[in-house]
Amino acid sequence: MKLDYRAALRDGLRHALINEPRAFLMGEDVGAYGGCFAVSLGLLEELGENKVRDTPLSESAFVGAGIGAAMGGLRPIVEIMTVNFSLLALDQIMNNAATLLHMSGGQFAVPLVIRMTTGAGRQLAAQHSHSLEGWYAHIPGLRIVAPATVADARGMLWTALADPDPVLIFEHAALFGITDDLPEELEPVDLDRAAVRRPGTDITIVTYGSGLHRSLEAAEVLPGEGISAEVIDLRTLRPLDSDTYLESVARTHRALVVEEGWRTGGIGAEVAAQIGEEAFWDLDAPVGRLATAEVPIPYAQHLEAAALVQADDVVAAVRAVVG
Amino acid sequence: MKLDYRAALRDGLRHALINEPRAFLMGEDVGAYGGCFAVSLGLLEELGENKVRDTPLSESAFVGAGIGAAMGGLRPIVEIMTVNFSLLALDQIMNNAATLLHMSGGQFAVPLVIRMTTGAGRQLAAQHSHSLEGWYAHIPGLRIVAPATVADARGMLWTALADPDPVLIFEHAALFGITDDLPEELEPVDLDRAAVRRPGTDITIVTYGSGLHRSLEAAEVLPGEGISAEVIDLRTLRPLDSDTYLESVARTHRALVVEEGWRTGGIGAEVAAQIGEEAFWDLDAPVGRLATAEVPIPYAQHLEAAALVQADDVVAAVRAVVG
Amino acid sequence: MSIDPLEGIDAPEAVALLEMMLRIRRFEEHCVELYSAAKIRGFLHLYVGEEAVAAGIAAHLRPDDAVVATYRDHGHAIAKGVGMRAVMAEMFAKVTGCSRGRGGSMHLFDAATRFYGGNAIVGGGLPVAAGLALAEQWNGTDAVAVCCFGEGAVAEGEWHETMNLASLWNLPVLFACENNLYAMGTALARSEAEVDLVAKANSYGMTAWSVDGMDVAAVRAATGRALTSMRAGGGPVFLELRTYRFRAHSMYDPDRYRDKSEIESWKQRDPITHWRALLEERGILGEGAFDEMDRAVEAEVDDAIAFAEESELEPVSELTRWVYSDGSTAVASASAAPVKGGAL
Amino acid sequence: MSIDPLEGIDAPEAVALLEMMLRIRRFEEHCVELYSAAKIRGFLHLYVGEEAVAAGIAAHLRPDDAVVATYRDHGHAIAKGVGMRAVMAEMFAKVTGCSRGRGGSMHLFDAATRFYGGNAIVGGGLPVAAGLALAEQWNGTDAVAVCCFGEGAVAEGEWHETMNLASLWNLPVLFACENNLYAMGTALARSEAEVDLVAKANSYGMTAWSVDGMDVAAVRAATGRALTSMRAGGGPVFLELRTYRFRAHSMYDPDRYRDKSEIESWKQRDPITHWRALLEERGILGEGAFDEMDRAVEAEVDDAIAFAEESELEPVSELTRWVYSDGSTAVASASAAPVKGGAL
Ligand SMILES: Cc1ncc(C[n+]2csc(CCOP(=O)(O)OP(=O)(O)O)c2C)c(N)n1
Ligand SMILES: Cc1ncc(C[n+]2csc(CCOP(=O)(O)OP(=O)(O)O)c2C)c(N)n1
Ligand SMILES: [Mg+2]
Ligand SMILES: [Mg+2]
Repeated sequence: MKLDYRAALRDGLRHALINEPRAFLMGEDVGAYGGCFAVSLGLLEELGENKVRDTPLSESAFVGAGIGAAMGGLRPIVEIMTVNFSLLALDQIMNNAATLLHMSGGQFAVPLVIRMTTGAGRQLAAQHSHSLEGWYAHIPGLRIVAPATVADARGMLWTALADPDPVLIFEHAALFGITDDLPEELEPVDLDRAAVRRPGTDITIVTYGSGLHRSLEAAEVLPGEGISAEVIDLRTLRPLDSDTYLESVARTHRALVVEEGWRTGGIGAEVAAQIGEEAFWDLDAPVGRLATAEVPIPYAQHLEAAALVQADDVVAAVRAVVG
Repeated sequence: MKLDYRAALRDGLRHALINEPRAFLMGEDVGAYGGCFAVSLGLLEELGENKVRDTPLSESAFVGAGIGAAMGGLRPIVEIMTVNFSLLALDQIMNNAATLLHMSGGQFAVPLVIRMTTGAGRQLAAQHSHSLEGWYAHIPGLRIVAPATVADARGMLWTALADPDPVLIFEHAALFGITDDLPEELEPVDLDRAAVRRPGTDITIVTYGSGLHRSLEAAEVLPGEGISAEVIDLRTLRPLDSDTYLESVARTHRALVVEEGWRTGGIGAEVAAQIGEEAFWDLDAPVGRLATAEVPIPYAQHLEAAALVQADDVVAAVRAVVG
Repeated sequence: MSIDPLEGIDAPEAVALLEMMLRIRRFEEHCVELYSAAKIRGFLHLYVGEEAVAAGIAAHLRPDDAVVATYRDHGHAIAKGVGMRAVMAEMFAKVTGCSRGRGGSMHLFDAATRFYGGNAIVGGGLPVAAGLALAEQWNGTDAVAVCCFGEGAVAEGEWHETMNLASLWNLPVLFACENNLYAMGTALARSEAEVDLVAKANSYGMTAWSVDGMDVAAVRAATGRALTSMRAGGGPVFLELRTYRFRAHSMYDPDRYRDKSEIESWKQRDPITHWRALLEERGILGEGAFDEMDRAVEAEVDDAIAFAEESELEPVSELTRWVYSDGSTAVASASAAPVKGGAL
Repeated sequence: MSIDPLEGIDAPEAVALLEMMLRIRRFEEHCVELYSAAKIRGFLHLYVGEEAVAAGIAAHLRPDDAVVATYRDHGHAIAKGVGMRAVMAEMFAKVTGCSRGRGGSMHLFDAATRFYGGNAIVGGGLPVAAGLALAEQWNGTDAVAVCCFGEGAVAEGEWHETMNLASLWNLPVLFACENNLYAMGTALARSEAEVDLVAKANSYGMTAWSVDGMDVAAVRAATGRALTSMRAGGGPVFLELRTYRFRAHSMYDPDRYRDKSEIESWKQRDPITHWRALLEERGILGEGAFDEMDRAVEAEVDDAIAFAEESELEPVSELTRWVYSDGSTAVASASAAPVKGGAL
């Protein structure tokens, strides 16, 4: 069946709420409003107040309550409208969700799923355009995933819900319109493996989320310049499936990391550093990095576009690496 | 005069409060208690309630109030007891302090200094042992500095206070005891340049904070194995003074980054990625990275010690890189 | 208690209040069209129906008072005196905009009028306003900081922390809570265990009143009372301004969560219609005067649109400028009021 | 109102309350020595003087009730039933400790007794407790969550958000606020504009009482009343427990901010001394009974210390275990109460 990213998210959410009796959704405007991106539209009416809970504007409290409810035996799915507001809940995420299992000597697991949208590209300006998933990947104890495809948008939640530990799902707000043909049956997604979205031989592009689409666009035109790019979608930013990209780099001898977050200390830095460490002798050229300009994202379209990675930038960066 | 790190911090703070009429200190227990690390001991009595302000336990509010006061013409020095609690103020730091100047089209600068202790090593367990300064270095708009020496502990604040933009100073809680002989006159510290703390020829160790001390210890014993290590103290984690370490690597052809933060996406990843990019053809070996084990820091001394980078680890890592 | 609504308001001011509300209304009506025409992008949150709040508060503000608002900030910016041209150009993302096109609708800034944004994080502006007030207190001025926010923000931890800090330190902040009954789709009673916001504010030892936010005279009077006290060192005041947004939360909002009849009944209380009727009834506004005013306002908006249209975009080469100060920072702290007070 | 302090407390329970307080007291007195001897490291926050709170609350708790505490958590852990051996071994950083030596004094955990820590971030445990209560509500049990925290936490945004959420959703959480007048060196009046904590709690529409936290019977009675209501679906209750810590905030604190005379006057109200005197006066505790009890308690502490001394450290090879679950997680959610309720 034909689904767009939003409908796929909704389908995955509905499936999870129905098939996991301990699961419920809570967050701001997930119920009466239908979700700020209409992902949960209709679910309150269908499933009731116990399964779909509107919360006050209290990010720290309802994320923390999710942690407690998870330890208490439920399987909360907490929605933070967007990553931008997750900063208000960071203490709960880092000091509790990510920490309690280890700190309690293995006694208390926190099977919590936190969903949020991420990313720029819609002229929402600095405070509403963060891409912090790569930054969150710094934190041990969390699993960080980022669906870039319609299939992943549908299937990742179910896998995440089965994870005994906290999983943060970063849904990209600029991908809601992409569509795909999916089987009727929901298929859980393997969260342990990166996906080779396009095979190639001359360079390995490591990316995720919106970067996947820019990279695939670039990979379409690169053959015109005689360059065959392999495009890898990380899917899970923590823990990183380094085997997949290292194996690829061993074949291509060149790599470029494409991300939407800021460059300094982003996930691109980590992947580039790893490739530099593990595949040093395989490399024929320095690993390239392409990231968002290190600025608060501006409102103006031309400035925002200039700040973000575009397909052209990927083409140019590939050229520079292969050059 | 002989000063320890704590006394140096106090001297720098006192100097700043006295010589910048617009400056004041605010934070939890900076006044009546004397500062949780006794850094501000005596300053309330000496300088009065207007200059030294105890705040309620409200990290977000008093950091945000510092932002407003800075925009209103003052020069607030906000103390967050430790980096661990700064997560509660992260929205204010990222969405306001780091963003307002750019987002207002250059109209409103935020000349705010935020001081906090960082680091592990005192058996305070997971929630009290974070080293997040490298992580904060991800954020455009902030300057991140980390005094590793007594001189820097004394002088950095004054330079930071003269900065028109927000500066976060990360003081290391395990360094309070180190001492040095300093001139009577306080000398401001150049925050734009990394410092070569020990010259060497065979490998460049890039580090900061507590890592500097572990690295210098290692560099003492390495000559015994015929290895001369150059040790660079970054001092400022954002913006990075890459010239200094790239110049060094061009001479030594080998590099190791030593940090106390977690490895994935840490400042070490950034430095290693940069060296891999900019000095690829200079490198005779992969850039090594040494960081804290990716675990919440445990209380038990032997486990904490195992999680943190020790001088021995530096020696072993240097050997591996030089190998 | 039936005080004359015009008590203390002379004719020119009465007219000015009407004009201010009308300017905000017409400005935003055009924004809707311009949004459909894709001249304005991003999020757009309209203030239509709530104009009496911004106009009533601004009536008592001085140029040296500071204002912090939310993403729903056109009304506050215009009422504080930010030029319509600069605001419209900002929505058009032009370099002549009040934030050089970097902020857009949600992030209007203006140093000249001490308008400190336009903050798109619910609750995010509250501590900033407290800090601005602290600076005034420290400097020994009688200027104040006004913080406008919605009732949804009351649930946020930052509201709580700031209310306490402001009260504890006796800071001259006016907490102007625009209670329009909904935070996006969430009705107050679905998000607050205690819906009496005045009682909540009182629990911080803070003076607080509930005010009819559809009545510009009531807002003006309450603000006047609050500011007089604040300027004399009486400490912060919390105003609950009971109002309603006639439009959806933002242009993205299908407005499924409100009854049409509820919306209609509030529209009967349109602050502009009522104030106009009163002024006409009292003969302050003569025959045809409103239409004339309206034409002038329309002309001002048209001029702003034309200005915005004609303006340039900021060159892309400037993208990374002002991530850090480069010495050119227009305002700010460097040139702020000379330092008074301080213990040394 | 002079109710007999022993109202509703039979002799064995009266003695048990004394014993519980004494166990906590003696345990901590030894901790001080062990800290000086460097057997215990890190931060150590003592509960000495506040024992009536934990003992009085615990008197009404069931094994299936959950407790969340702060860094000052020895008393709560012991009162909830965590074994002294496991607690002491934790302070010794041994693998036999209740957190395998990973948490230390500030982070005691015990799945068996539903003790959810030991949270060292002020306010950090509050939302977690609300979530634990939500799980009970969802599952349709009559178990509750108890959250103990200091009055300093009241200023934090997380307190505000959690109070509202718990009240709004009618969650069975007991907010046990230990008002010992100081947050580190900051006296309540220096951090709160409104120092009446009951009034603050009431502003969330929550039932709240102020209780003499030096009187174990008063704490027990108030808790009983609260839990009865909560178990019947009456929603959260806030208790202000007025108490005092006889010692400094932590072993690092030179205690410069309190008058010696203030400390002395509170010591006159030592909850153990008073309860003992009452029981002796009433003949519930006979001649020599206290000393006998004390000897037994000392023996228990000695045994715990010996156990801790003899225990092993966790092998370093286990350092990275349980950053993620490996299927061996002792408790938790998987084995929690079977799911009842839910809309489907
Ligand atoms: C911290 C945070 N959480 C969520 C949002 C998304 N959001 C934007 S406006 C809004 C509703 C706010 O309602 P209210 O405070 O009543 O103001 P109103 O829009 O009614 O003027 C929400 C939830 C946000 N911007 N910031
Ligand atoms: C968020 C946060 N800020 C600051 C601290 C440092 N700190 C630890 S205990 C404490 C005082 C807390 O006082 P209170 O809540 O009254 O509890 P008490 O120690 O009196 O039992 C402070 C400030 C912290 N642990 N967490
Ligand atoms: Mg509202
Ligand atoms: Mg206290």
